[in-house]
Amino acid sequence: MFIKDYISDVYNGVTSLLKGMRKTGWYFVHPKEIITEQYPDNRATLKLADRFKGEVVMPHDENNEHTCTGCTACELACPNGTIKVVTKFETTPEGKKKKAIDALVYRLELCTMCNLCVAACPSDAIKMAPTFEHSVFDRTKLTKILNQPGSKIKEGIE
Amino acid sequence: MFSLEGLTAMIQNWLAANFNPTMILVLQCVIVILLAITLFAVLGLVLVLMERKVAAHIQIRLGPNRVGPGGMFQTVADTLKLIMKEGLTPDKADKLLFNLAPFVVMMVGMLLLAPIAFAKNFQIWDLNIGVLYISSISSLSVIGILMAGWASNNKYSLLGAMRSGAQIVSYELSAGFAVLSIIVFTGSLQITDIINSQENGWWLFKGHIPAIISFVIFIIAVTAETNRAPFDLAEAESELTAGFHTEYSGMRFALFFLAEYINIFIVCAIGATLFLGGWMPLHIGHWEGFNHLMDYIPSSVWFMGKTFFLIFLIMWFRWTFPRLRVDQLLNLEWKYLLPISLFNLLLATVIAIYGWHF
Amino acid sequence: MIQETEIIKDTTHLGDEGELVVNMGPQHPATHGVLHLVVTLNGETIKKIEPHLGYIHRSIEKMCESLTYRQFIYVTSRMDYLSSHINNLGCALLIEKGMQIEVPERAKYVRVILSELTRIASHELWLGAMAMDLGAFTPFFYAFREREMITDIMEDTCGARLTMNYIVPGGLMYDIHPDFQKKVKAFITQFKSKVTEYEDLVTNNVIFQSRTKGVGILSAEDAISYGCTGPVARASGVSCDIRKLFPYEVYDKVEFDEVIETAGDSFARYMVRVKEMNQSIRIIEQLIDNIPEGDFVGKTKNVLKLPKGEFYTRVETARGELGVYIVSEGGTTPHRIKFRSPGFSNLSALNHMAAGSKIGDLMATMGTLDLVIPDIDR
Amino acid sequence: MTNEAIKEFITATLPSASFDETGEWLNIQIEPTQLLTLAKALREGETNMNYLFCLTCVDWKTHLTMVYHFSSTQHRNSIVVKANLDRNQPSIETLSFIWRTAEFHEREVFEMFGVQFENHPDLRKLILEDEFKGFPLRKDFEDPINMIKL
Repeated sequence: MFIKDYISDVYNGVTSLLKGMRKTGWYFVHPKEIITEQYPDNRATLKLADRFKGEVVMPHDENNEHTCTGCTACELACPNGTIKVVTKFETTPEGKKKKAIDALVYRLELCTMCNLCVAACPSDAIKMAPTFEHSVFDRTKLTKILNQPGSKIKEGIE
Repeated sequence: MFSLEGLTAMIQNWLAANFNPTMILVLQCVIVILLAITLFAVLGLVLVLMERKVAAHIQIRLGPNRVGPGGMFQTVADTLKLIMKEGLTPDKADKLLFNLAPFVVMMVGMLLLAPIAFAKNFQIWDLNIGVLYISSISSLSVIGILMAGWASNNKYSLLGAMRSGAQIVSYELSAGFAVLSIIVFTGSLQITDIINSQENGWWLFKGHIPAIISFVIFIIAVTAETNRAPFDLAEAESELTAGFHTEYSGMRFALFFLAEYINIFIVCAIGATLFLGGWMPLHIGHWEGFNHLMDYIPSSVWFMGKTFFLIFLIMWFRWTFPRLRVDQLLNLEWKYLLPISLFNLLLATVIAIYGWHF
Repeated sequence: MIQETEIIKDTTHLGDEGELVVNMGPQHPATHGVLHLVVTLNGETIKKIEPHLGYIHRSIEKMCESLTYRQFIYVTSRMDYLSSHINNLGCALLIEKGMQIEVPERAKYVRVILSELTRIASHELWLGAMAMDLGAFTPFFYAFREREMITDIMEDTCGARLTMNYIVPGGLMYDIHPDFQKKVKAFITQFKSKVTEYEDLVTNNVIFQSRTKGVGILSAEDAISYGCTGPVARASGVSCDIRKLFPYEVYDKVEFDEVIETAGDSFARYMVRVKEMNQSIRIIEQLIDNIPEGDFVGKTKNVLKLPKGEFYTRVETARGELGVYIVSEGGTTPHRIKFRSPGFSNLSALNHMAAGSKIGDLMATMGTLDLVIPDIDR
Repeated sequence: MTNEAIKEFITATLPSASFDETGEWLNIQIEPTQLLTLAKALREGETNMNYLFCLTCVDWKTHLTMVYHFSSTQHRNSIVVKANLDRNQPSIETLSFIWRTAEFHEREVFEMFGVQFENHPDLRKLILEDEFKGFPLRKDFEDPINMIKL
């Protein structure tokens, strides 16, 4: 009885090991199963999901116009103080004073990509862009001003 | 037909024609040493790359593929990096032993090269107790590992070294018994005799069940002796960080790393010699045509092919199995492998006495 | 003034005669993070394990006291980063409970599906990491291949792979991706075809079984006393699945079994998690075709103010019961917030489970506890 | 077990305990000195509260409140026990002998709020470094370097 158990122990053990080896061996001879992505080489084909939260950007149209009213909703919504809205007062041709943004300062190094600012924005002025190659050699380069120089607010956005 | 035999004869003739006997001996030694060191370097580069590629393909990855075509020069780059790194010696370490240990481990590998027949009549030293020499020298490697573990003044290293000591000493036994069952068939300890006895078939096929069992035991035992997974308890990455070579860096670490691969090569070469006929081509009974065809393949290719097949097998183990626990490791040896190999030796002896083998 | 507590410092004492005190971590391959264990050894045998925590303590509880109820949810993703979605869900549920916000059915369905996907992803990572702790490197890559499909689904729908922040009080941040159902189904097919691989490589492997069976045994009484939850407690035969006991969202509408093993050893914990993955697949299969149409977010006020009082929610993360306890004074920020993290309680049982076993067993025990250090430290 | 039954049971052991049922679960307010008596009764009595699932402390600026969440794996009902502590000399009996999980949670509360747990087997800092001064989760804790005010 003891001998029988002993032999069946050895047999079961060895077969279980061989099963595992068959599996790994199968993968060894099937190079098609390889899933490695050769990252810097596949930049052309690499496409991230549209919704990927990479950084906050402010879309501008062809007339260099954005839709940010400078309401600071994003600044209030941000948990980390990533966004700072600097406003100024512009005089419209009619002579009315109007609040507009001077600069929307965005500090990428503080951002956690939580999307709360985008959700809070009433005029869809900012959105998340699917970029991810953010590394720079100088930390100050991570502080960005989102509105382009000379840009102004689109007509009809209050 | 390309043959290393002709090459050695040519060098021998040239030396005999130009120098006196003492000088010939000195020059021969120099040539052998140079060849051995070159072999070490090349083997290290090739085997490390092979391991990484095998691992990668098993793990559905590509493996090194940046340096050179297909990552061919990856290990060269690694070696350069290791040479340039600073070799740190920990405070309060036993400096002498700490520095000596990697060389002891390397030296064992070098000594073991002596009796291995790389091709037909291509051998450093065909001594008449070849197998005995191998098994006695190979057990010396434990000294180097113990030295490294003790001298590092690190608790992980010490634990690793102690594990390794227990492991190598126990697995020497079953490796020895596995070898012994082939010695029983051949009746000689000389490597040349053992290879020549396999002219009409390898011992793995000729020796019936005992040869197969002892082959399996041999492979398990040498995997354990070279501290390879699933028996890599001396290093046991997830338990002891890096085991006995935790404190080593730079070139000293590289020597340990190299020694590991050299040891694998050597034990696989011994396995190939004993069980798979060394450089002897595959001969099947009386199939004259087939045997002639096989003879056409150079003997060195046969030897390397068999050795690398065994190396691949050991790598395959490593990337498939989990690691054993230290008490299970010793249980496996003393409760399973040793009784089986003792019984197997008895069986082999009976078969050899009655001449039942082919 | 408060008297500073005298801390007894005993740095010279490094174990008794014949004892070896080893610092495992904070940098150690098996602790999967910065866990520091002071292990007292006698040869290979462990006599005592003493965890030292706090290497990545960010004081999330203090941080949340200054964040509004909308803002603090994202911080909880960083606690147990492997089940960040479920953490977010726990916080959102609490706010919804406290403010009586109606959540649309569609949001509930999607939340549950994503929770279960998160659970599978977490268990896949654990499976690979645990096999790696025991020295088998290969299953890690196979497990990650399936996990990658889940993270791709997350990326499509939530916009991030690990710290999603997809849940807002009242529903979801935005609607699911049009390809969501198709991709989830593709994942289910792939997962089912690859399950046998884990069986061949890990579950049935004789070395793996001998390494885990009878190792790190935790009895049912001890599991309850130590506050263990999740797969750790269920492997000891304690029924503690919050999804079954106190169903939230749509867990009361789906059929699934609470996986319970009785052995209480590492292998039982392993089996519980592997079977749980199958149960999660079962839940997803029931829900994926029936996601109702409609809004993905309910009507909420712009500024959330939790009424004065105390609130507690419990959700089942991949590691066990996550309790969120908020004391509110009626303002926009919580007065006190406490996260009862599953890993913290599970870790406290480690000394009890591993003392007396070998160093190798510690890896099996620790591996099956499935510790995520940020979850413990918070 | 209904809340009424638990109330009756607790009143039998501890007549001075006051109850509050406005929240999700039954709240029991007790004096810190009575904690051990109540805890033992809850654990060993018919309530069989064998699972302490949350142990924490709340700083009310005037006093500290220890909050214990108990549950029973048999009856599946939960209760909350609260005890107010003096803010200058906070001290309460440990529960780590009854529920083992309390050991770690109490150590956490000890370093975060400075509550002394009497008879605790190993009351040392668990998360913070040994030299750390102050109790971070108290409301008046200030750290000019690491705390950033937005």
